[in-house]
Amino acid sequence: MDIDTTLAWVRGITAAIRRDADYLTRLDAAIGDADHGVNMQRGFSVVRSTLDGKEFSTVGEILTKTGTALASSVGGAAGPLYGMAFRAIGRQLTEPSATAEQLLAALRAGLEAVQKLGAARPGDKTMIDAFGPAVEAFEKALRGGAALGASASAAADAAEAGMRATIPMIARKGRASYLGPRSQGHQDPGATSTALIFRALAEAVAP
Amino acid sequence: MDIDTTLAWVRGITAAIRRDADYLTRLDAAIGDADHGVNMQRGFSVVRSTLDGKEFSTVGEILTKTGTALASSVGGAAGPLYGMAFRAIGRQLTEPSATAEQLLAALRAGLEAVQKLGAARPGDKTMIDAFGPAVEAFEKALRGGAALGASASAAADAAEAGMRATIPMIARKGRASYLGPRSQGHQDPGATSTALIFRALAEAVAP
Amino acid sequence: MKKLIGDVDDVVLDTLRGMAAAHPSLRVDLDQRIIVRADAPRTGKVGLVSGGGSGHEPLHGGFVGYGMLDAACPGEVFTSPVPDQILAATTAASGGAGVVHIVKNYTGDVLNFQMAAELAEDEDVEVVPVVIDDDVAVQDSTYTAGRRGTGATLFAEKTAGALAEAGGTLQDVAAVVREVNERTRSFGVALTACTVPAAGRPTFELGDDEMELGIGIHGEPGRERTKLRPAPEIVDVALSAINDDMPLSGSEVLVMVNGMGGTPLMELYGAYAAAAEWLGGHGVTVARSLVGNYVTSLEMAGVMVSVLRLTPQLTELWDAPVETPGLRWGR
Amino acid sequence: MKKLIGDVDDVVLDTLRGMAAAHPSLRVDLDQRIIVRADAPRTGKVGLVSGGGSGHEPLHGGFVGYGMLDAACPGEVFTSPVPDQILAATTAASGGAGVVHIVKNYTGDVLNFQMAAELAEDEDVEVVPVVIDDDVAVQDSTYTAGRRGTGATLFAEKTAGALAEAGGTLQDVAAVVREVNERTRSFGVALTACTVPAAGRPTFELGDDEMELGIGIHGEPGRERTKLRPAPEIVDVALSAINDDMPLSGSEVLVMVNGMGGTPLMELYGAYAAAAEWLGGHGVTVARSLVGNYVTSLEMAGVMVSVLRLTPQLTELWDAPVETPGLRWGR
Ligand SMILES: Nc1ncnc2c1ncn2[C@@H]1O[C@H](COP(=O)(O)OP(=O)(O)O)[C@@H](O)[C@H]1O
Ligand SMILES: Nc1ncnc2c1ncn2[C@@H]1O[C@H](COP(=O)(O)OP(=O)(O)O)[C@@H](O)[C@H]1O
Ligand SMILES: [Mg+2]
Ligand SMILES: [Mg+2]
Ligand SMILES: [Mg+2]
Ligand SMILES: [Mg+2]
Repeated sequence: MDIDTTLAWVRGITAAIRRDADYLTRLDAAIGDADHGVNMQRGFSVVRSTLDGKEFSTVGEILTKTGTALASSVGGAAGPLYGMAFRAIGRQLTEPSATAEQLLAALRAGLEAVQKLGAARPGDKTMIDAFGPAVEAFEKALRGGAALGASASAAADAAEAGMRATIPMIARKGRASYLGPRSQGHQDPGATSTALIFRALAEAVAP
Repeated sequence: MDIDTTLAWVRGITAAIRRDADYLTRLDAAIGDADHGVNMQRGFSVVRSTLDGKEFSTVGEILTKTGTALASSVGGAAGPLYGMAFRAIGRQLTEPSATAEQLLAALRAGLEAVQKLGAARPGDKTMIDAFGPAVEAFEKALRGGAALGASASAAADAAEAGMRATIPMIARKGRASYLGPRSQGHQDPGATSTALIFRALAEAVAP
Repeated sequence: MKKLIGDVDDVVLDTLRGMAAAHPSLRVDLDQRIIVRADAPRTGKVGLVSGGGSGHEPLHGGFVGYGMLDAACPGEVFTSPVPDQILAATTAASGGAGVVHIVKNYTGDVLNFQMAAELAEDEDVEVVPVVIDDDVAVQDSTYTAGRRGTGATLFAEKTAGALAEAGGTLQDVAAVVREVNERTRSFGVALTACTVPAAGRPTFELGDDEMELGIGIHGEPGRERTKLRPAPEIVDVALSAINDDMPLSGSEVLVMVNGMGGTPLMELYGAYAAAAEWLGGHGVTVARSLVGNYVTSLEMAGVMVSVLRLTPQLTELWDAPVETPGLRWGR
Repeated sequence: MKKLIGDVDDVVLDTLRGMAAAHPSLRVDLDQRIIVRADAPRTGKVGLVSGGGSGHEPLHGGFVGYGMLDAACPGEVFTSPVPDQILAATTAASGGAGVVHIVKNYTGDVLNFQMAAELAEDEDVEVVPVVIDDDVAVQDSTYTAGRRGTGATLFAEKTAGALAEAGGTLQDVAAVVREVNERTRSFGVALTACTVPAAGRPTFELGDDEMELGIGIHGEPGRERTKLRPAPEIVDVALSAINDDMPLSGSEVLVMVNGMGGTPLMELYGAYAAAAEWLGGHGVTVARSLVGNYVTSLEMAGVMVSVLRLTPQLTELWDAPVETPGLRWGR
């Protein structure tokens, strides 16, 4: 993964979020406060203007700046969580390009940052439930001999499966937790945006 | 018209207002503030408890008390107008029974009280537009040799015609006047309650 | 109808019970249905009384207290009070120096206050009624009921209340009410209708993309229905109507951006921003302002803009201390 | 969506512009999106900062001023502010004696304030964050996000603000916030949903005869949906839930009957009457009360009841003078 691919990833997320902002907001309306799509769209439009026209010498620089921009513009729960995740990912990738192995370690660091900050556990119906399976699947594919493209594609599939798996869960973190059992039957908005992020990665690194 | 007929008249109005309260309020919602039926119903229920179980020695006493009760309980524009009208009517009828001629004079005094207080003129889309024609028709029938029952019946017919004639009028008095030309096409609630009052009179004095 | 109420016939009574429980500085008479300053009547002080239909809270009961009204008489929802009730408020407010009635120009209010004034004269209380008619949305003509009384009522209650508190005479206090009325214009807009509890359904129907221009405060329809517009355009309509009737350029003004009850404060501040910009752009100096829900129409969404061309005396009276549930500063 | 707004993306900015224009006693920074006392920072005074999503007006910006907050940082509608913004408010409020952050317990608020506190430490501003979580509608457990912060926020801002104004130390001011939070319980009910401007549609759908029990202040659905009930029953549900969690009998309390934004004052007083009766019947002395729209959810119709078990010190701090756009007495 080089600088161009990384920029393509971030652009891909930006486009996907813009396309699905309304959907994310509607998911959040059902079990939250109807702002997740609006928040993410605002955040990624700040990311775009932060990155636009800049030159970068490492992959990590792009992702750290993305994280900083998200943290300072998204607000809500998702802002610090995604902000810290991208910053953690970026901090691992200190060269102009990254290997699949390095990317895996970075993604794992991102997941850990979310878990450290948000204290959510698998099954709590949060972005963790897409993020975790995605990292697992990425690792499994890589260990199984897959290339970067196929590993990222496996991660995206797993993120989407994890996202759908949030539907029957009872939320125990974030705003949806206030609904208790009434949160069942609804897909978690944060897990959904996480799935978009992994799908954009798979598309950016596709051979 | 004796004391029993007079009590029957007031009871008849009370019943008619209760039956049509919602209709009056709906008419008032269209061009006013949606309270005419509620106001009139409250007023006549106070009238009833004021009159209930009392003995009366003159027809006028009943109607004066009715007016006082209305003035002190209806509120809005209709309260003072109907209050003063019934008081004016009552003040004319100082005996245990009233002739058709005496009743005509009393109704005319009632009409004048409304006109004096409210300063509305015929065609302004108010209760005057039912009250005026009713008094005219009563007089015309009486002069033409009709008995009390037939005269009151003519008055009720005229009040209803006058009530319907308010539909195309542009209101120039009361709350409906704020609507200007938009008040056209709606029947005036006060004219409608006046028509109920005259119909109740016709029924009470029917032979 | 979705309302936080108990028995629909007792809404006014329940409001009064709540005010009685919440405000020890007020004396609330549940039988007479009047709200009186606990220290009224004050010998030698001109009494200030206002009232009208309920549903405009905090007007009028919320404006009873030091530096404002001595007594208020709330009628049924959107229905003027009855003469006996107005008389009771007048007597409670009377300290021997006469009582000013602040009456909004609606047929019902005018007639009932008129009857009450006659009853008060019988009891040797001198009453000077002043009618408020500041609403430019209504054509003023001798052949109509004339303009409605809206936002100027609050301005009059505050300034005249300050003068009465300072020992003003009956004629002077009444003169301030008249002056404020002459120098104030208001214009209101509704985004939704409201529902009188006893009626149970909205007073008018508005499409999802419609609004009413030139509404009063009784849930009656306005003078024109238009497509919903952005706040700055709505404010422009209101201020232009006011300015056409009473040119504002060069004046120092008090501006109220008043919510009709169902519009959140957030939106009212946005509307105020537009109003301040409009006025600045038209050579008007905003010396004082008030943003919030003060003269309402139940849960109606919408806004009313009121502008008072100040004089030094009126500014001073406006700034004087006031201590009521609905308006308080300086003590 | 029927709102009195201009560009949907600028609603928060327009609100801030309106507040700036209306309140010369405040300094509003439109770039940083913070609202600061004009006289801040005051050397040696503990700074008091709060913030959260917009849409709860007058909370928090309307509570900036003498005797209450030094600065507020409003996020987008229902979205917590971002760390840079909270940092800017913290710096503006810092007079060298440290700053207390009053943080409502929502994941977003807690995380963003936490990041801001770290940034502030980097700039040598000592920050003590206190989290408010008074909402008994939410199950409190280490396995959940815990209780939400609602009405206690206002109580904490007022009392801690009074102590800071009187020269209280950083630890003492923070301790009052904690004490108020521990002694307060709240429970809210919605009769209608509300619409986040950027979302354009209501946050939930409620039938004409339904209501939501146990709502928060972010337009999120409550814990249970029931048939619409009369106000006294709604108040009973709220006070019973509070009383179950924090027995009230024998206490002196401060009660707030708070409108969610779309419920008229008239109805709130009716609800307060029911609350006062309930409390009296359960051996609780209502020493202080507040009835009105203070901690809102845009135009949501509904009510939140908050009860604070007073101590003599808290009563004194509550009574101390305050001069903010949203709460004012004593000066
Ligand atoms: N403690 C947490 N750990 C991980 N993810 C969380 C946590 N709390 C919330 N989230 C995620 O954040 C999403 C909501 O984000 P958003 O709507 O932008 O913020 P807010 O809830 O503050 O309005 C949820 O759908 C969930 O996936
Ligand atoms: N000046 C007037 N003269 C005669 N009748 C009037 C006048 N003003 C109003 N009315 C009558 O009163 C009726 C409205 O009564 P009501 O709804 O009870 O009072 P309000 O208008 O104060 O709500 C109108 O329909 C009209 O017939
Ligand atoms: Mg959300
Ligand atoms: Mg009416
Ligand atoms: Mg009326
Ligand atoms: Mg949010």
